[in-house]
Amino acid sequence: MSAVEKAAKPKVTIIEAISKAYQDAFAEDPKVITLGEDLADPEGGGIAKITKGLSTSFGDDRVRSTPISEQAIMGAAIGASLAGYKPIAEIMLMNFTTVAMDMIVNHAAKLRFMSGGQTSVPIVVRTMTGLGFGSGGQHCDYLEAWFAHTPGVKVCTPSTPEDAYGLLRAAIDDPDPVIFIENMPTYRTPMSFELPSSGHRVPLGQAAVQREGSDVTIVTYGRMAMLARAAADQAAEAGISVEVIDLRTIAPWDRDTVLASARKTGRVIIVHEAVKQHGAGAEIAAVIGEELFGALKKPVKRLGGAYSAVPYSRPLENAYAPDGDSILAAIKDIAS
Amino acid sequence: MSAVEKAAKPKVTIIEAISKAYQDAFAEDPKVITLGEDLADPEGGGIAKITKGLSTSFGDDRVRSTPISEQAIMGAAIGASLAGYKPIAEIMLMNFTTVAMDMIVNHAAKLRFMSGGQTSVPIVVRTMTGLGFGSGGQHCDYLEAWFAHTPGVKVCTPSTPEDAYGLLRAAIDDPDPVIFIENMPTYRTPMSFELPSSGHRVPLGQAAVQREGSDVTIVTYGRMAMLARAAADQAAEAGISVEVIDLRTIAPWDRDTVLASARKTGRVIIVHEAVKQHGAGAEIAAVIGEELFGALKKPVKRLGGAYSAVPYSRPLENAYAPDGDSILAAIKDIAS
Amino acid sequence: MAEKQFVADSAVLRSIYERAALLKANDERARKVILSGQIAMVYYSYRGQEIIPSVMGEVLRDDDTICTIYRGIHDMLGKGFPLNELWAELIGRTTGSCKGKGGPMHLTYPPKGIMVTTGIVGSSAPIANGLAWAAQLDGSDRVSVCTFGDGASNIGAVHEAMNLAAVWKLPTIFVCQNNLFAEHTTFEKMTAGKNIANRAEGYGIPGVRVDGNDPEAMYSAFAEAVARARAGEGPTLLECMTFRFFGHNFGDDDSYIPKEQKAAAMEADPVPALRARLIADRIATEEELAAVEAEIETRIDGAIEHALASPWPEPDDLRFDVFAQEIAA
Amino acid sequence: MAEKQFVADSAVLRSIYERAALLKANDERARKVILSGQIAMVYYSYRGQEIIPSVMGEVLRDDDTICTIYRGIHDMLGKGFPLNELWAELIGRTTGSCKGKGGPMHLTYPPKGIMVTTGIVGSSAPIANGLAWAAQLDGSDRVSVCTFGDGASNIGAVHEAMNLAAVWKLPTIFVCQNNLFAEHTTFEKMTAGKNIANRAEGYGIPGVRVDGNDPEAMYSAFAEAVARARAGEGPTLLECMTFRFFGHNFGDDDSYIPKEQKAAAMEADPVPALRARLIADRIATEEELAAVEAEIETRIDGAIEHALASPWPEPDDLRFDVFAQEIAA
Ligand SMILES: Cc1ncc(C[n+]2csc(CCOP(=O)(O)OP(=O)(O)O)c2C)c(N)n1
Ligand SMILES: Cc1ncc(C[n+]2csc(CCOP(=O)(O)OP(=O)(O)O)c2C)c(N)n1
Ligand SMILES: [Mg+2]
Ligand SMILES: [Mg+2]
Repeated sequence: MSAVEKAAKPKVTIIEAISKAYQDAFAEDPKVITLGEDLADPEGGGIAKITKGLSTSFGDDRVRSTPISEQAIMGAAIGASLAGYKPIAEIMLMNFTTVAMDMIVNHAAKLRFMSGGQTSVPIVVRTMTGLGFGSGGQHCDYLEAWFAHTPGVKVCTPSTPEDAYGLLRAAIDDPDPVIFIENMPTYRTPMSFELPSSGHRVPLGQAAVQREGSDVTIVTYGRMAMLARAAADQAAEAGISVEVIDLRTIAPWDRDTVLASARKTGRVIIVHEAVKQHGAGAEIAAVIGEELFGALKKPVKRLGGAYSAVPYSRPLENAYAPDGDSILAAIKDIAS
Repeated sequence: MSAVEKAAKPKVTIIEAISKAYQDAFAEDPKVITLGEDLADPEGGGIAKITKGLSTSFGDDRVRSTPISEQAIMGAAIGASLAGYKPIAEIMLMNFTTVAMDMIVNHAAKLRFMSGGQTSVPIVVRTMTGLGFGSGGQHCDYLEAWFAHTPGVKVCTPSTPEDAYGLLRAAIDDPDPVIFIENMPTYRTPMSFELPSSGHRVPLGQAAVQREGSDVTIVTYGRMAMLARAAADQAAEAGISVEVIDLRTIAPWDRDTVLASARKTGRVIIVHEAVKQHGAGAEIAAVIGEELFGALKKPVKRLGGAYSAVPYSRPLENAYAPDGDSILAAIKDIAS
Repeated sequence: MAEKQFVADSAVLRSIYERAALLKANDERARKVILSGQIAMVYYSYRGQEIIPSVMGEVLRDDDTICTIYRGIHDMLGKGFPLNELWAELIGRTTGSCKGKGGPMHLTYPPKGIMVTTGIVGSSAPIANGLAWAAQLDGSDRVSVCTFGDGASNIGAVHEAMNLAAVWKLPTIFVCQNNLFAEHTTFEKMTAGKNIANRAEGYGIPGVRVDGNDPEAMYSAFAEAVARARAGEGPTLLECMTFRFFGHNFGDDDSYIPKEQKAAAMEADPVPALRARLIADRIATEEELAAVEAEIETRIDGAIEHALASPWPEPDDLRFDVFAQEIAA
Repeated sequence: MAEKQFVADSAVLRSIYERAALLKANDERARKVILSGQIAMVYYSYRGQEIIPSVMGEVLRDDDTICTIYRGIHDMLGKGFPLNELWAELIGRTTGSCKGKGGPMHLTYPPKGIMVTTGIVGSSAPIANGLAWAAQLDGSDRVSVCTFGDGASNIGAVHEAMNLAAVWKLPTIFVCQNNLFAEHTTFEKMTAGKNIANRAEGYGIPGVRVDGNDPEAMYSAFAEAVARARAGEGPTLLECMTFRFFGHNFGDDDSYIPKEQKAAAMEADPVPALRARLIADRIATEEELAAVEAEIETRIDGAIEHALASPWPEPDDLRFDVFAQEIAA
């Protein structure tokens, strides 16, 4: 168990933390509203039941189930935000953001700039994804690099219940559009956190050094951060001291924290589930290369999803993304 | 004038080469078809008149103007390709691909894989973009990095009439989906090329060393390749020998050619108009960092679009993307 | 074209039943093997919706194509997807039609015209138009069918596709299987307007709401749509009323479905109803149908056995089928 | 609600004319300064379509919002966009409403409810719904208008938006300005169905085709839609028939428009027609109107002068307005 996991007694999971963030935000700010497929209570409070109880507590006006119309969902969120509301739009799975890309990229991301700052779009796009359920090619993509390449939107994803709460609250508070990515396979991972207090925030753009170390730096986020923490524990047994940085916010990412650690260890591994080529790891590796030229002991290593659609069959799905073994192997390799 | 420009007498522009590629492909292969907004002759043969004459010569069945329905356009292209046709779908401007991302990314890119190779999607998505017309935030984006991050699609863009012809013909021949990006501002740039013969092909995945040099390598594509060639000429006057590599195909990109040149010069500048952060340059820089660790003389430099929406006002638009001056300055800086 | 022309005679009704029996048995088996833990997979039961695809399979030719959705195994079996390749794909083996790469949501079998199975709501429609365009270009009278749900009728892609099919007079048949729910949301809550069929008028094409559980009504409506399409008269939108008995997907807590509504629907289960009708009308005997059903069980047994005995793919297989050319190792 | 209720009386007609005269003069001036080379910009003339937004401006309040498109300066001027901020933005100066960052395709002016101008066909519609939802949440009777073209009616976003507005009973008014062309493609060629208004029925909302060049008909239809929306009775789709005189955008070779069609439309120019009517019906005198028009020219002169005298933005401005917080240099 890593330092992070050891901190407190088991109390809350990521999915509970997300629900709690909704509850608290709705209770504290009447401008917070939400919409998405099946979200309201007559529809069961969402496919993961994250918003269960919300429409009953806060009314049908603020919590709305929608038709299957992702463009209409995003448009409604954008429009309401222009009028001073703080909508959380759920685009159920990240692959379905492809249907709403015009709204997100050409509109949400740009309206502040194109209006010269007259309007702003303080929305959160909550979206789920995740490997491991055998759902195949159209339900498990990680598209954070697309959004990170889009000026005007921020992107974040948690790997602990505390961060899930704190990032979501910060995203809701933020005056600009934020893509909040949830890893379904981590929803119920047992972790030892107390229920965060309603004041808890994780500032966007701040990474967490979840484990300190001196030999190797791992830069990662989401489910991969969990695996990296475990791999770091294993590496410690082999005498390798690994620092694990969970970016938490992928755009804008925390260059200072990453560069400081990279400078210290001289060995960097970047890990994400998204396709390796042109993934967010490329930007991070490129910046490290620019900023720490000549200061690294080894070339930056990147681990990412395979260059294929997500496959269905179990052995293929298992081989698709980095796992504990491949992370540990990379640690041993770079430390050698 | 660079070596490339000097080769022949003025004969053909990029836009003419693209038109010619259409004409020849339609004449040679009855399976080649095309669809898009305003493409047929009653509608004037497209907004840039690239397909002018085509529907008259080859019939309304093969050349179809469409409603403004990018999802329907892409779907029709995909479906026809599943039945053995080779559709060229025009998504007028690259920003409008956002409306059709589901079709391109979840379907065109994945159907071969998800069907275990039973079906394939040999389509070309032709799309235009370009800064410099004062069209503001929603008409000039460069989104090649998104597609490069998508396994199953190839991405290419020409910077000479010969390549425009040869790449488009190769894209049409290709058994898989290809995004073919056209830079509107380069359509009519006077260049000295003969009309390519109908057999001319530029294999996808092969970069062109458009100018040899020994001090600095510039890796670029599209309009920026034109500027890089000119900047290289200017640098030569200052005694700096610059090698200009036009990738031509951005995914999959030609690692061998780039790495060989980078190894030779030890100094690499990557230039594209797309937003610098998480742009295609990040992947190239990351790979160079991995492969040529310790072998470079200077950190890789990346020049790209600013981190904002494309601005309207002329001085802002001028400042937005790299230009001849900023490329030359980067050359001088890295060579120093 | 007179609607009366398309009447399901006794032989057709019997054949529809035989298909429906296969579909029903296969769904029951799928839920059984998942429940028993023998096989793990994402599964969207279509139980209750069997008549629609059985009729489609009856009317369509092998060269007619279909684009369907995650809840589409009934459509595929109706169209002739072979059981061995189906089950092997469902459990991710190399002998599956997609070599295990696609899985239950992306089943494909071109020899029977099963061209696309999509997990993205509404996306079957625009692609079906392309197959229809190809038929026009080929000068063939084959038709292109897309199926989708009631929920899908509210997504942009379906609207765009219907308009394009109408202006291009494509031989596309839009089959909306209205099972009254989209995940947990009722049809009425998310779909404005009297019904979905009605939207066809906005595109100037025929739109028909039909009882999709009534084999004769369904046959008449679908055969007419196909005949129109084959004759070059363009697309039709069919809204086929039906119900899914077992919630959105396997494991779904279907408490959002009013108990009485579900009970009434199951009470009116269209497959046994058709069976009873065949016997009552002396179109088939109890013994004959029992024999058909027993043979179906045997075939399913064989397919599952074959699937389970088949090899798993290797990680290296990820390099193939991304492009025609393999990806470098 | 009885349609008769909404009648444009003399004062209203006169006010509509004054708006239309401003719109017409501004368009003429824009084309003139571009043609003369004095100002360079992307420009989508709306000449011929003035009555629609003049009526809208007449009926709407400042707190009612509008989402419009690249061809939308008429909509904005109708709604009260100030000329100085308009012209300065058109030529990219810091005194422009968007500080020169948006330009002609993205003009925005929230004080008059001009919230979004989009260059993406159809995208005004989904966003307008959000503004309408906010009105509902606020308990306000303000309405949300989106305008779009005939071509836009075929894109998915518009369909999704109309369905959502209908199921949520939003105070959204969908104003389709059917000018018979989308770029170079005729309305009939790309749009299936009898007309666009008709599609409303598929969503169970009122759909009205109206002569958008007839101020009285337009007023009656639009005012009724607004009244319905204010009363909580939900959305309306208006298809306003009109014509654009000068092709798709400035410099467009409009040879795809049949000469006679264009000539007839220009012959029926609705702005001078309304002017003549006001005089014939003694609602205004020639002198009064000439004075109004002269004053408009003076205001436009002043706005252009102000714009030309205003400073250009600096490259460093790119760091601002991406986020609320500035981007590091
Ligand atoms: C674009 C998109 N949005 C959301 C989903 C998630 N989703 C999967 S099935 C479904 C309900 C579809 O309902 P319907 O169209 O009625 O088909 P049914 O499942 O009832 O057969 C939803 C919302 C999706 N797959 N694609
Ligand atoms: C999604 C999208 N596709 C294509 C275009 C290119 N385009 C700009 S205007 C236009 C025609 C729109 O016609 P219509 O909706 O009738 O409006 P009008 O220009 O006639 O006012 C097209 C196709 C676009 N801007 N957005
Ligand atoms: Mg349904
Ligand atoms: Mg129009």
